Amino acid sequence: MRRFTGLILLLVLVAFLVWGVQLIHPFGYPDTSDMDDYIIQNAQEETGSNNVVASVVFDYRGFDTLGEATILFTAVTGVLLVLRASKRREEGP
Amino acid sequence: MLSKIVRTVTNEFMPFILVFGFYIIAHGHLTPGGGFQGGAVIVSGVVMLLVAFNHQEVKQVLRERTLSIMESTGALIFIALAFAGIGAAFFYNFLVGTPIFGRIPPTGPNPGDFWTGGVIPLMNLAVGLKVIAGLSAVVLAMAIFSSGEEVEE
Amino acid sequence: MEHIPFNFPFLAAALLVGISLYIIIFKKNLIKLIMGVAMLASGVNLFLVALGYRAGGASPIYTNVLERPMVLPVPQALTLTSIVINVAVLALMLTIVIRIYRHTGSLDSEKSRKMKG
Amino acid sequence: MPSLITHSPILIIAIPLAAAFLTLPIGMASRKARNALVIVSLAFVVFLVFALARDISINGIHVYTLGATSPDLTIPKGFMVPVRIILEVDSMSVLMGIIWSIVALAAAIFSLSHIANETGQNRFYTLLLLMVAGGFGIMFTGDLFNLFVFLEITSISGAALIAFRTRFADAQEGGFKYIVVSAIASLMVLFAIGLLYAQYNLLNIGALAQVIQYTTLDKIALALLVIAFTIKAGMVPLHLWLPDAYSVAPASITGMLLITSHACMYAAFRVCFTLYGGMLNTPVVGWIIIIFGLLSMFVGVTMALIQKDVMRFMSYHAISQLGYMWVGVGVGLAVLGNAGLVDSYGKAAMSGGIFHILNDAMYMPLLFFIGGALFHCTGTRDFTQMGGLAHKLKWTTILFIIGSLCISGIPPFNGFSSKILIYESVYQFHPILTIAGIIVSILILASFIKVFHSAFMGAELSEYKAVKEVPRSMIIAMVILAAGIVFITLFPSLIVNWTIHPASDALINQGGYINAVTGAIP
Amino acid sequence: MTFILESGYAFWNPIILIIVFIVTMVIVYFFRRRGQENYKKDTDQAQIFLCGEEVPEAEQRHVRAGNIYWGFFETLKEYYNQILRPHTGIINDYVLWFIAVTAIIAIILLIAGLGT
Repeated sequence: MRRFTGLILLLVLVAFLVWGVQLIHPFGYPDTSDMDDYIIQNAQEETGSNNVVASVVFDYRGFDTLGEATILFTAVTGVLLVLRASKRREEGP
Repeated sequence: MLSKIVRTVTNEFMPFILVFGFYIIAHGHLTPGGGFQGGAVIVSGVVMLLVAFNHQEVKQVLRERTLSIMESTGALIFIALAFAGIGAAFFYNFLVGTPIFGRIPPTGPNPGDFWTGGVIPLMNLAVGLKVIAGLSAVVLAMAIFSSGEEVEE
Repeated sequence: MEHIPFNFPFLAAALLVGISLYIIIFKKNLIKLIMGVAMLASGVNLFLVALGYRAGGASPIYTNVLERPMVLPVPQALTLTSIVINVAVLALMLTIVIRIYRHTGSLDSEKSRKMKG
Repeated sequence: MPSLITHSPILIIAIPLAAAFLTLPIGMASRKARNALVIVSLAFVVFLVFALARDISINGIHVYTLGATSPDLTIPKGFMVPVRIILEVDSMSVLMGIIWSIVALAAAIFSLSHIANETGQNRFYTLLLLMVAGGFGIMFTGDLFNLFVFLEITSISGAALIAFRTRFADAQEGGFKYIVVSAIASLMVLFAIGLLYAQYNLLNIGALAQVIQYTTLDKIALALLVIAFTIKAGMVPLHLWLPDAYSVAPASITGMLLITSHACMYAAFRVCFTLYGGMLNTPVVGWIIIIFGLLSMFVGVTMALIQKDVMRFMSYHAISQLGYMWVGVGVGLAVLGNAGLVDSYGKAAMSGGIFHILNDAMYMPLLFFIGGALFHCTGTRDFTQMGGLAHKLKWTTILFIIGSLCISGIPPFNGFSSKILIYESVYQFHPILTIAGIIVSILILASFIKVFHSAFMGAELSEYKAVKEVPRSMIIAMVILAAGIVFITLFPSLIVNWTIHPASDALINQGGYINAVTGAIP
Repeated sequence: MTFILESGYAFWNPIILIIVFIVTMVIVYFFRRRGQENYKKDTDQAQIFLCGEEVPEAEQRHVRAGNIYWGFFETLKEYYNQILRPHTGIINDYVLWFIAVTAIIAIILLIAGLGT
C-alpha cells in the first residue's frame, strides 16, 4: 500500500518536473541573458580577471563563496565534533 | 599498509600532485580552476597517502589540531580580505588598480597576465588553504575513527 | 547547431531527480539513502549547469580564447557553490551514519530507529 | 556612527562569522577568553540589530550591495537589473533579526553551564556562532541563491549540534533525520531557483518580483519553494522530523532551532508575499497555508498530550504554536488580492500572526530551556519519573509557571494579546478557525497542567534529594527571556505599533520592496 | 495609553487584568480567613482517611503523568490510533510525505490556475 501510493505520487511529481523542463527555453538558446551578458562584458574591466567564472565566484557573488567556504568549515567542524572522544583524556599540567 | 610498490609510487607522485594542485590554485583567475578545485586535488594526494600508509604514520605529519588551526587561518584570511574592502562596501575588490595583482587586462581575448585580478588570487589562496586543511582533517578523522581509535578533541 | 529535441539535458536532470527520489523513499539502507541524496544533488547541479549553455559557446574565460559567444557564467558559479555545499553535507551525513552504526550495529533505517510517535 | 549603521546589515552577519573562525584558536589557548568572545560578539550583534531597527523605522528599507563601489548602488551604472548580491532589510526582516539576536544571546549564556561537563566545547561554540550567522543571512538577504546558501549553513550546523551528545544513539538519529530532510528540502529550493533563473535570468527577489509572470513553471517553482520551507519549518503533515531532532539536541540549541523554524517560515512568507505577491490574487495559496496551520495546531497539541519525554512534549507544542502564525498570516495572504478586505481584517490577522512569532520566540525557548534544566538536574527527560521538583528548583518553577501561562494564553500574559488579534480578525474570514484556535488553547493549558503537576508538584522524591538549583548562567538566560515576556505583557501596544504593524505593512507592500532595489535607476 | 492594545473591535489592557487578579486574590484571602475556626492543624483531624486502610507514604501518593487524563485518551482511542500511524520514525517515510505533499500542492496550484 505504502509502496503503491508512494510510487504514484512520485510519478506525479516527476511528471510535473518533466513537463516543466519541457517548457523552459530550448537547450542552448536562453531567452534572456541580460545579467550574464553584463558580467561577460564588464568582468575584465571591473575585476581585472580573465576568468569570468572566477570573477563571478569571488567578486559579483563573493558573498555566496564566503557562505560556501563557511559551509565547508561548518561541515569539517561538525565532523570533528561528532567523531570526537566523548571522554576527556587526563590532562597534563 | 599496502605493498611496497604502492608506497613507492605514492611517494614519487606526491610532489607532482602538490605542484599541480598549487598551479590550479594560483592560476584560478586565468584558467579553469581555483581554490576549491586545487584544494581538492591536493587532498586527493592526502587520501592516497592514507590508503598507502596507515593513519598512524600520516598523523605524525598532519595533526588534527594543526589542521584545524590552518583551516581557521584560511577562513580568517578570506573574511579579512572581504572586510578590507569595507571602505566602499563589503567584498569590494579594492586591489584593482594597485601594484599588487592590480593590473587590468585588455578587454577581450588575451594571453593572460598573472598580476591581475585584484583580491581574487589572494582569495583563491585563502580558500585553497582552507579546503586542503578542512578536507584532510575530515578524511583523517574518518580514517582514525573507523580504525577504532579516538579522535582528539 | 541543431535544436536538440525534447530539451534532452533538462529531461535527463529531471529524470535523475526522479530516480534519486525513488532511491531515497524506497531503500531502507542508510548508505543507499545517502547515495540517493548525492544523486539528487547531481541532478540539480546538472540542471543548473545545463541552463547556462549557449549553443556553440566558449567557456567564459578570456585567456587565449577565440572570438565566440560565451556560455553564461552565473550558472557555473552557482553549480560550483552547490557542489561544495553537497560535499559538506555528504561528509556530515556519512559521519553521523558511522556513529549510528557504532551505537546500534545496524544500517537499516527501520532497525536502527530509537524514536517514534 | 552613520557608517556603522550603513554597514550594519553585513556586520550583523560577518561578526558572528569572524568570531566563529576565531573561536577555535582562542579556545585552545583559554576557555574564559573564548566564552567572553562568544558573549561579547553576540551582545554587540544585539546592539547592532537594535540600531538597525531604529534606522529602518526612520528611513525605511535598508539596502546593502555587496562588492559595489557604494553600498546603495544596487544596479550598476547604465544597466537595468541588479548583478551583485543585495542584502535587503525591511521591518519584517529586522523584527526576525531582533528575535534571533536575543534568543541566540540567551542560548549562548545558557550553554555556558549546560554543556560545561562535555568535551568538544570549542567546536560547539563555533557551530553556535555559525548558526547565528546563517540565521541572520536567511532573514536579511535579498537574493534567492544566497538564501539557499544560508539555509544550508543553518541546517548543517544545526545537524552537527543536534548530534552533539555523541554518547546517546538517539542524538545521532535525530541529527541524521534533520540533515537528510534539510538537504532534500534545500535541493528542492535550488531546483526551484533554477526554474526561475531559466525564465528571467535573475536571482534577486525584488527584481524577480517585478517581472514574474506566474506561468506554469512559476507555479511548479512556487510549490517546490513553499513546501520546502514548510518542511523546514515543520508543519503538519511534514512535522515528523521535528520532535525527533528537537528532543535530543542540547536545550540551548533547541531554542535556537525553533527560531530557524521561524526563519524558514519567514522565508515562505517572503516568497508568497514579496516574490509572487500580486500574482496570487486567488485565495488558493492562502488556504493552503491556513490548512497547514490548522492541521499543525490540532495534531501538534493532541500529540503533545500523550508524550512522556519533556523535550518531545515541548517540541509538539512548538509545532502547534507555529500553526497559529500560519493561520494568522495565511488569512492575510488569502485576502491579498482584495484591498478592502485587507484593510478590514487581513492586516489585523497578519499583525496577530507576526506578533505571535515574537511572543512564541520569547516563551517557547524559555520552555525548552526549562526542559533542559530539568534534564540537567534529573538526568532524564521522562517527566513521568519526575516529581516534587518545586521544592528544590524555585527559580525554575516560577519561570515554568510564567512560560506555561504564556503559551496557554492566560491573561494578563502576552500569549493572549496576540491570540486575541488572531481570533478577532480570523473570525470574520471564517468562524471555524477561531473556534479551532480556542479549543487548541484549552488543550495546551490542560497538557501544561499535567506536566506541572507531574514534574513540579507533589512530595519530594527520594531519588531527587540531591538535586540543587540550576547554575546561575542558566537562570540568567531564562530570566532574559522572561524579562522579554514581562515587557511585552506590560506594553503590548508599544510593541505592536513600533514593530508589528510596520512588519505586516512591509510584507504587504511588495512595491516598496521592489522599489528599494530597482527604484534607483538613474 | 500605551498599555492598551486595540484590535479594532476590542481592547486588551494588561494593567486592568493585573488589578483584577490582585483584587481576586484579596477576596480569596478574606474568604480563606473566614474559614473553619475549629480546624486544628497537628491533630488527627488533618490526617488522610482512606477507608481505614493504611495510608501510603507521600512519595507513593504522587500521581504520575501517565495516569492523568486517562478518560480523555480512552475516549479518543480511535483518533490516536489513526494519528500515530504516520509517526513511524522512519526517515524514508518523512521524505515520502514531502514528495506527496509537494505533488498534491502542485496539482492544486495548476488546477486553480486553470480557472483564471
